Amino acid sequence: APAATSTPTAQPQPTTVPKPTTPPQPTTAPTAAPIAAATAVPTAELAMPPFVSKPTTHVMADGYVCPEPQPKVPLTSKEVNLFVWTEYIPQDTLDCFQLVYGIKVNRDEYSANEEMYAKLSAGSTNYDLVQPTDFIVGLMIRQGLLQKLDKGKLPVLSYFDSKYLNLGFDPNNDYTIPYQAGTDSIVYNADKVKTPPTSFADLWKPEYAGRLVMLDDSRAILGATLLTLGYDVNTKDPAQIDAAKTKFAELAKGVKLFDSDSPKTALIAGDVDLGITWTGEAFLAAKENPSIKYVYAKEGAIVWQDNYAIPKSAPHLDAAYAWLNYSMQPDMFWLMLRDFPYTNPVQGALDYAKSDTAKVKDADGNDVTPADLYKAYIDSPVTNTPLEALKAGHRIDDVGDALPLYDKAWTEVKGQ
Amino acid sequence: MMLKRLRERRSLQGTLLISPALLWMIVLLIIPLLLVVVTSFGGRDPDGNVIYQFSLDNYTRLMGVPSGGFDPNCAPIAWPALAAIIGLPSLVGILVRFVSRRAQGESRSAAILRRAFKPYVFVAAAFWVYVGVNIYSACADALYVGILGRSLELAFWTTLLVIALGYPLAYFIARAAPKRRNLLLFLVLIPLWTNFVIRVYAWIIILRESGVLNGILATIATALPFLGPFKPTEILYTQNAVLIGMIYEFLPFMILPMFTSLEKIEVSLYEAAADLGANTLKTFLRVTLPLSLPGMVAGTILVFVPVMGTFIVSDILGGRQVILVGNLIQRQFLDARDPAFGSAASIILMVMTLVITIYYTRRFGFGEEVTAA
Amino acid sequence: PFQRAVNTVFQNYALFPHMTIGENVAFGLQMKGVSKDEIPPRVKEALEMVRLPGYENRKPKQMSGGQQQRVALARALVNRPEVLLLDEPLGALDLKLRKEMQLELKTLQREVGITFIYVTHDQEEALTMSDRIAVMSKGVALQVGNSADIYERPNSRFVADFIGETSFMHGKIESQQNRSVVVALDRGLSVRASADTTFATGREVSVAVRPEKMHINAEQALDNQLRGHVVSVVYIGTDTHYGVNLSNGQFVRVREQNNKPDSRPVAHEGDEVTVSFAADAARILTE
Amino acid sequence: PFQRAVNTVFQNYALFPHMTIGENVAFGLQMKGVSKDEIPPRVKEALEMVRLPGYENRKPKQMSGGQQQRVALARALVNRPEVLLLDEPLGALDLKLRKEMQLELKTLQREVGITFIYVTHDQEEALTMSDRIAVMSKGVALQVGNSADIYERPNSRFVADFIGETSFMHGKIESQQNRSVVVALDRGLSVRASADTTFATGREVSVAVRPEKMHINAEQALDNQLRGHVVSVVYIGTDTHYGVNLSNGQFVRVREQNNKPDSRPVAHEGDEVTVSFAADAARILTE
Amino acid sequence: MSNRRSPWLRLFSYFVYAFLYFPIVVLIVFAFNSSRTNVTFEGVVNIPDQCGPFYWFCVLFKDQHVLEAAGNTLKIALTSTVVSTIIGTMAALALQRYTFKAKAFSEVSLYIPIIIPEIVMGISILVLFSAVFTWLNGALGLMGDARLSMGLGTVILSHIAFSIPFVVLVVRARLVAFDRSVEEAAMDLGANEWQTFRRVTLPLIMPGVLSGAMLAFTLSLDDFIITFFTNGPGSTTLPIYVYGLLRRIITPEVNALSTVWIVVVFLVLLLSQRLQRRSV
Ligand SMILES: Nc1ncnc2c1ncn2[C@@H]1O[C@H](COP(=O)(O)OP(=O)(O)OP(=O)(O)O)[C@@H](O)[C@H]1O
Ligand SMILES: Nc1ncnc2c1ncn2[C@@H]1O[C@H](COP(=O)(O)OP(=O)(O)OP(=O)(O)O)[C@@H](O)[C@H]1O
Ligand SMILES: [Mg+2]
Ligand SMILES: [Mg+2]
Repeated sequence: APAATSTPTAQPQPTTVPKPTTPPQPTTAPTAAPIAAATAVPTAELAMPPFVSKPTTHVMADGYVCPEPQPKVPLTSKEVNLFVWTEYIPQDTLDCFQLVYGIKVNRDEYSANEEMYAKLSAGSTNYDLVQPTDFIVGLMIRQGLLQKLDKGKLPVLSYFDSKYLNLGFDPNNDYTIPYQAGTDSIVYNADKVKTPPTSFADLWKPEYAGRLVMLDDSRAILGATLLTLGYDVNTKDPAQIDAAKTKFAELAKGVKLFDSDSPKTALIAGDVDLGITWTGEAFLAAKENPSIKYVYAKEGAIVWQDNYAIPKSAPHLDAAYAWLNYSMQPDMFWLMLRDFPYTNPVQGALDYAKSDTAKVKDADGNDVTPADLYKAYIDSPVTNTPLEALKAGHRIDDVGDALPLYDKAWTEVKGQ
Repeated sequence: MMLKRLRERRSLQGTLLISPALLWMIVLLIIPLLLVVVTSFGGRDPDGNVIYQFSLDNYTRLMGVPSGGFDPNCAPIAWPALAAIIGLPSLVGILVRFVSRRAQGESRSAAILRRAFKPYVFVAAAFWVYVGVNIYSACADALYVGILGRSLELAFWTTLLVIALGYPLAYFIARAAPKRRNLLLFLVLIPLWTNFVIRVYAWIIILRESGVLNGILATIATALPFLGPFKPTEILYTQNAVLIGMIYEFLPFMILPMFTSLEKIEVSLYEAAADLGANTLKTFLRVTLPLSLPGMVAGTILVFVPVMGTFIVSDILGGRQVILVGNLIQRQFLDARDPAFGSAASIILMVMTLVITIYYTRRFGFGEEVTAA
Repeated sequence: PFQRAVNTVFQNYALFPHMTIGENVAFGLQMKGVSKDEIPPRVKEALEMVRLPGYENRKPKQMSGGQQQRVALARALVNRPEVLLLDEPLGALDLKLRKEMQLELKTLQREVGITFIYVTHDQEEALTMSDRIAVMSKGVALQVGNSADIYERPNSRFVADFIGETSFMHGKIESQQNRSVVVALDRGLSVRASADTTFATGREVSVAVRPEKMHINAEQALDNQLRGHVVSVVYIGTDTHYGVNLSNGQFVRVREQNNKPDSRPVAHEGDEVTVSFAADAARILTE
Repeated sequence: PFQRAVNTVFQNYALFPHMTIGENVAFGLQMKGVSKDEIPPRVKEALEMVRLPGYENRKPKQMSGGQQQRVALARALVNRPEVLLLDEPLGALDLKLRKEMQLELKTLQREVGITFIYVTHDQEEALTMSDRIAVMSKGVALQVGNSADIYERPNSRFVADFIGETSFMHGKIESQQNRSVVVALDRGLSVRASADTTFATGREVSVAVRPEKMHINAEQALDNQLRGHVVSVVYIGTDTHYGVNLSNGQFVRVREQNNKPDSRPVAHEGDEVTVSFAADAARILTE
Repeated sequence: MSNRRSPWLRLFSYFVYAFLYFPIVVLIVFAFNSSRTNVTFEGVVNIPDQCGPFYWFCVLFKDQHVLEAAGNTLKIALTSTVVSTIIGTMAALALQRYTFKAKAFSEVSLYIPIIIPEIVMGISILVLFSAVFTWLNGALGLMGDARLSMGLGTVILSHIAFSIPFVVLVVRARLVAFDRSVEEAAMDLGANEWQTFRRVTLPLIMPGVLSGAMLAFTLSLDDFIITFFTNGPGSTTLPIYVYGLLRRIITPEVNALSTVWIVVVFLVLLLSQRLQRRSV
C-alpha cells in the first residue's frame, strides 16, 4: 500500500538526472510574441482539495497496488476505446482500470497527430478518447470532431495545476483536459560537442554540420527557423515562410536524421550529436547517457501540451469519464513520473508522490519509490520546465491555408 | 437449340462464379479509384477538407508549373538554339531511315549513311534530354517531378540489383537436385514470413554507425591492421540504406517467378546448345536468358510496382530525408492535410506505373510466372 | 558435341522454343562463327532439304510433330557434320507419320551422304532404315550386320527375340550330320534344323523359327511336319497369325501371308493342323 | 454419359490422379449409389478381371502405361455397362505393349461378353481386334463388315487406302464379260480384274491391288503380267517391300513375304522385273 | 544437371542466402540484448528470477497489447485468406472455363491491383469507406456502437480485395495445365456437375488453390500500407504496432516477438511441407 506502509532508507538512485551544466537562461526574443501559458491567467486560484489514497486488493507484478477510484461510478458500458499516443500510458493504469471497473480497455495507438486527425475526420471511428496535441485541438473543434466536456463529471480537474489550464487553444477547457506537457528545444552530447549551442541560431554553425538530428516536424523546425529570423512561429506570410525555407535549407544539408519518433535512439547510439528534440526524449536519452544535455534556446523553446478529448461520436461516455478521473487521479498519475516523465500537469499527483515511499519496480526492475521519482523530476529542468522557460516559449497553432506552404517548403528542403 | 441453351447456361454459371470477385473489385477498387480521380481535381479549404470542384491546379502544381505561369525569359535562349543546331544533322539520319523504310529496302550508301548517323543520333538525343532537363528546372518548379524522378531511379536500381542478386540464385535453385530444390526455395520464402516492418528494423540495427556491420568491419580491421585504420561506414539515413532495404524486402518476389521460369527449361535444350557448339556463356545468353524472360518480367512487376509505392522503407532507413512519391502522397493525406493534391499525386503515380508495366509486358511478354510457390 | 564433327537429333527434338525456325537452324552456324552473309542461304538450303522451304519465321510451337522433327534434322544437318546421331528421332510421332518420316529420312540420308547413327527401340524401324544394325543389350553390341543378316541369322536368343517375332522350341541335340542336325523336343517329337557349327550330342538348345517361315497345312512337303491344334487366329489384312499348340504342348506362332485373292484364314480355332517348315528355316541357338 | 448403360475408356485413360486405383474403380459405383458394403468386392472382382488383383492402394502414377490402361478398363467394366466405348485405348502405348494389350483386350471381351465399341486410327489394330468394323470418314460410315470383308473387298478408294496399303492403277473400262473386266491403263497397258457389277465401257476407274497379292517374277503364270523396274527395296524382316515403276510409269507397291529359309530380296533397285497378280486380286473402284 | 553449376555460382548463391538471413540472425541475437534501447548489443540479458536470458520473451508474453496485435494479424490473415481463396478460385474457374459478358472487364479489373501501387489502393479504399460510412451513419441515424466504423471488418475487406487477384493468378496457372478429360470421365461414370467438381476438379486444382492461399496469407500477414489506411479501434496488426513502436521506443521485446514469429512460421511451414509430401 502506498504512503502509510513503506519506510525507505537508502535507496539507489535509479534515474540519474543530469544537473544542467548551463542553467537555462530564458530570454524573450524581442520580436517574437510568446504565447506562453502564463499569459492566459487562470480565472480563479482554486484551492486544491486534500487527497487521501485508498488501496484496493489488486497488486500488480511490479508491486504497485491499484488505488480505489475516487469517486467510483457505476458503468453501463462494457468497454472503452482509447486512441492514444504509442507508449504513453502506464501499463499499470490500464490493468488497474480493467480490474477495478471490470470492463475492457481497447487501446489503439498513433504516432502522429495527423494520423489521429485523418482517422477521426474520415469519420467512422468508435473512439471514446483521443490525445490531441495543442495545435490540432482548434482544428478538431472547428471540424466538430470533439464534444464538450461535462466538467461536473470531472472531479479530477481540481488536482490540476492551473498553469496548464485555460490555454489559448481551448480557453475554457471546454473540450480538452491536459495530459502531459513539454518543450522542443536544443539537445547536445557534451562529450562530443565542445562548444554547446545556446540558441537555435547557433545550430547553423558549420562545426555542427553532419551531426544534427531534427524532429521530422515541419511546424516545429520551420518554427524554430522562423524564430531565428525574428518571425512568429505561426506566420501565414508566404514571404516569411519562404525566407525560413531558404534559411533552413542551409541547415538541412548538415542534418543527418529527421526523426520525430525516437530521436533519442540516434543520440544514444552516437549517430548524431546534437539537434532539436522534445523534453521526454532528452530526459530518457540523459538517463542512458548523462552527457546528453538539454538547453532552452535563447529565442524561446517551442512549448506544447498533449490533452485528452472526447470525440463527438464516442459511444462509451460513462467509461470515458471514469477513465479520465481514475487514470489521472493523484495516486495513479504519479506513475507517469516513472514511466513517461514529461512535464506533469497534475499537481495533486506530484504532491502525492513527494511523500510516498512505497517501493515499486521500474522498467529495468530496480526498486524505486514515488518520492525518489518526485525528487528526480523536480530537480530536472528538462521535465520540470522552469516557469521562465514556459513563459518565453512559443506555442504552435493551426495555420489553415498556410499549412501546404509549410509542407511544400519542408518537402522541398528535405527532397533537394 | 439445345446448344444455345447450354451456352446460355454456361454463360450464367460463369457470371455467377465471377460475380463475387468482380463485385469486390468494383466496390473496393474501381469505385475508390474513381473517387480518387474525382478528388484529385478538387481543392483544399483552410482546415484541410476537400472542396469538390473541377480544377487542374493539383496537376499543374505537380508538374511544376509556376503559379503565375511560365516566365518567358526563364531560360537563356542560347540553349534551345544550341540544341537545334546540334540536333539538325541527326535529322539527316532519321530522314534517311524514314526514306529507306518507305522504299522497302535501302541502297548500300543509304545504309552506310544511316549507320554513320546512328551514334550521332544518340549523342544528340542525350544532349536534347540534357537541355530539356535544364530548361525545365530553370523555368518550372522541379520539386515534385524531381521526386517522381528519384522514385523512378530508385525503383530502377532496386529492380536491377534485385535481378542481379536474384537471377543467379534462382538459377542455382532451379538446377539443384529436385530433392534439395524444395528446401532451397523454402529458405527464400521464410524471410517473407517475418514481417515487413521488422525486416526494415533489422537493417537499422545493422547499418547504424555503432551497428552490427561496423562492428564486423571493425573486427576485421583490427585483425588485419595492414588494411589501414578503420573508419566506420555511414550508411544509415542515406539513399543507399533505402536501396539496401528495398532490395532486401523485395528480393524473394523476384526469385520466385524467376525460379518458375528457369525450372521449366528442359535440360535437353542445354544439351542441344552444347551439341551445336555453344559454350557456357553463349548458351546462357542465347538460350537460358531469353527463356527465363517471362519470369523476369513477372518478377520485375512484383518488385518495381511496390517499390514505386512504398513509403516505409524510405521513412525508416532514409532518415526522412529520402522523399519518394510514396512519402509525398502519405504526407499529403496526413501532415499536409491536402487530400486533393495527394490524390493527384496518386493518379500520376498510378498512370506512370501502368504505362511502364504495360509497355514492359508488351515488350517482353508476360507469362504465368507472376507467382510460384 | 566434341571435336569430331558430330551433331545430334534429340529424342524430343529439343528445339529452342523462343527462336524462330530460321534462328534455330542458324544457331549452330552462328556458334561456329560462319560469316553473317553465308548463314541465310545455308539455312534456306537446309530447310529445303527437309522439305520445309519458307518456314524460317515460324515458331516451333506452330509446327506439327513431324515438321518439328524435320527442323531438328535441318538444325543438325546445316552444320554438315561427318556423323549425324539420331536418338529415337521418331519416337514421339504417331504411327502413320512415323512411317512417312522413315522413308523421308532414308531418302535424305542417300541425298546428303552423311553417316547416320540411328537409335531406336522399334525393330521394324531398325530393319527398314539401316544399312548396318548393331543390336545392343546392357551396353554390349550382341550382333552387328545388315538387316537380313540380323533377321535371318540371329546369333543369340536375345537378338532373335528382340528383332522380330520368333517361335522357340526347346530340346536336346540328338544327332548331327554335317550341317543337318536333329533336335529332340519334349514328348518324343523331333525337328530337323541346319547349323554352321558342331554341337555336342545331348546339349540343351533352342530351335528358333520365324513365324512366316512356318506354314499351316502346306502343299509342299517340307523337312519338318508337326501336328498341333490352332489356339488363336488373328487376321491382320496382309497376313493371318495363327497360334498353334504342337502335340507336345509347345506353342508356336505361324504367320501366313494373305497373298491369294480374297484370302481368308485357312484354319480356325480348335482345328487340327500340320505345321511345316524347312530345316534351313530353323536355327539352333545356344543362349 | 446419358441414360443408356454405356461407359467409356478414354483416349488417355483419364484416371483420377489423386485417387488410388481402388477409389478410381469405386467412383462409378459410388455415383450410382451402390451400397457401401457391395463396393469393395465389386472393385476387387473388376481388378482381378483385368489381372491387377491387390493393386487397390496404388496411385495411378505408380503404374505403367499398360497397367493404367487396364485400370481404366476396370473402372468402366465395374459398372457392368451394356456397351463399352473404347476411344483409342492403346493410342498412348508403345508398339510392343500395344501388341500385348490388343490380345488381352480381345480375350477379356470374350470373357465378359459386353459389346465393345473400339475407336482406333490404327488399321492393323482395327483388323486384329474386331468382329465388325465400321470405317468412318467425315462422320459417315463408308463400309461396315468383318475384318476380311473390309480388307479384301473394300467398297471405296477411301476404305482401300485407309485400311491397309493399296496400289492403285488408273484407267478406263475396255470391256467386260460377266465378272471379268479389262481395264486399259495409260500407254497401252491393260489389266484384267474381277467385278461384281457391270461398268459402262470407257468409264474412268481405279484398279486396286493389295501389295501382298502382287508378286515379283512369280513362278506361276497369273492373269496379269506387267513389266517394270524396281525403284526401292525395303527389307523389313518378315517381308520385303518393293516399289516398282511399271513400263507405263505407274508406281505400284509389292510386298513379298520372306517365307523361305534365309530369304533375301529377290530383286534390287534398277532391276527389270515382272509384276504379276491374279484378276481376282484386283478390284475395280469408282470413287 | 548439377555438374553445370560452377563453384562461383554456388558461392554467389550462398552469399545471397547470407544476405537474406543476416538480418534475421541479427534480429534473433538482439532478442537477448540486455540493453533496453537495443542500440548496440550489450551482452546477454540475465535476470535470474525473470526468465534469465529469455527475459524479453517473458515480457512479450505478458504484453497484452502485442498478443492482441498478433491475434488480430492472424485473425485478419486467416479470414481474408479463406474468403479470398474461395472467391479467387471461383473467379479463376470462371475466367479459365467460361465465356460471359463482363469477361474482358473482369480480366482487367483483376489485373489492376497487381500493378498499381499499394498506397494508391489504400488511400482510395480509405476515401471510399469514410464516404460510405459517413453517409450511411447519417442516413440510418446510427448511434453509439451501432455506427459503422473502421475496424477489423474494413481491414479484412481490403485484404480480401488485394488478395483475390493473386489467388486468381495462381489458380489459373494451375487450371491451364488441367486435363479436362478426367472431368469427362467422372461424368461418364455418372457424376453430376457438382460431384465432378467436388470429387475430381477441386482435389486436382488443390495444390494451386493452396499455393494461392499461401500467397494470400503471406501478403496479408505482411501488409502494412493498406492496413495502415483502413484500420480502426481494435484492429491494430503487428506490422502497424511494430511501426508505432519503431517510431517511439523500441525494446528487444520486438526482437523477441520476431524470433517467436520466425520459429512458429518455420515450424508451420515445415509441417505443411511434410504433410504435402505425405499426401502426394
Ligand atoms: N553415366 C550415367 N550415370 C548415371 N546415370 C546414368 C548415366 N547415364 C544414364 N544414366 C541414367 O540412366 C537412365 C537412362 O539413360 P538414357 O537416357 O541414356 O537412356 P536411353 O538408353 O537413351 O533410354 P531411351 O532409349 O528410353 O531413351 C537415365 O535416367 C539416366 O539418369
Ligand atoms: N460438336 C463440336 N463442335 C465444335 N467442335 C467440335 C465438336 N466436336 C469436336 N469438335 C472439335 O473437333 C476436334 C476433334 O474432336 P474429337 O476429339 O472428337 O476428334 P477425334 O475424332 O476423337 O480425334 P482423334 O481420333 O484424334 O481423337 C476437337 O478439337 C474439338 O474441339
Ligand atoms: Mg534415349
Ligand atoms: Mg478422340
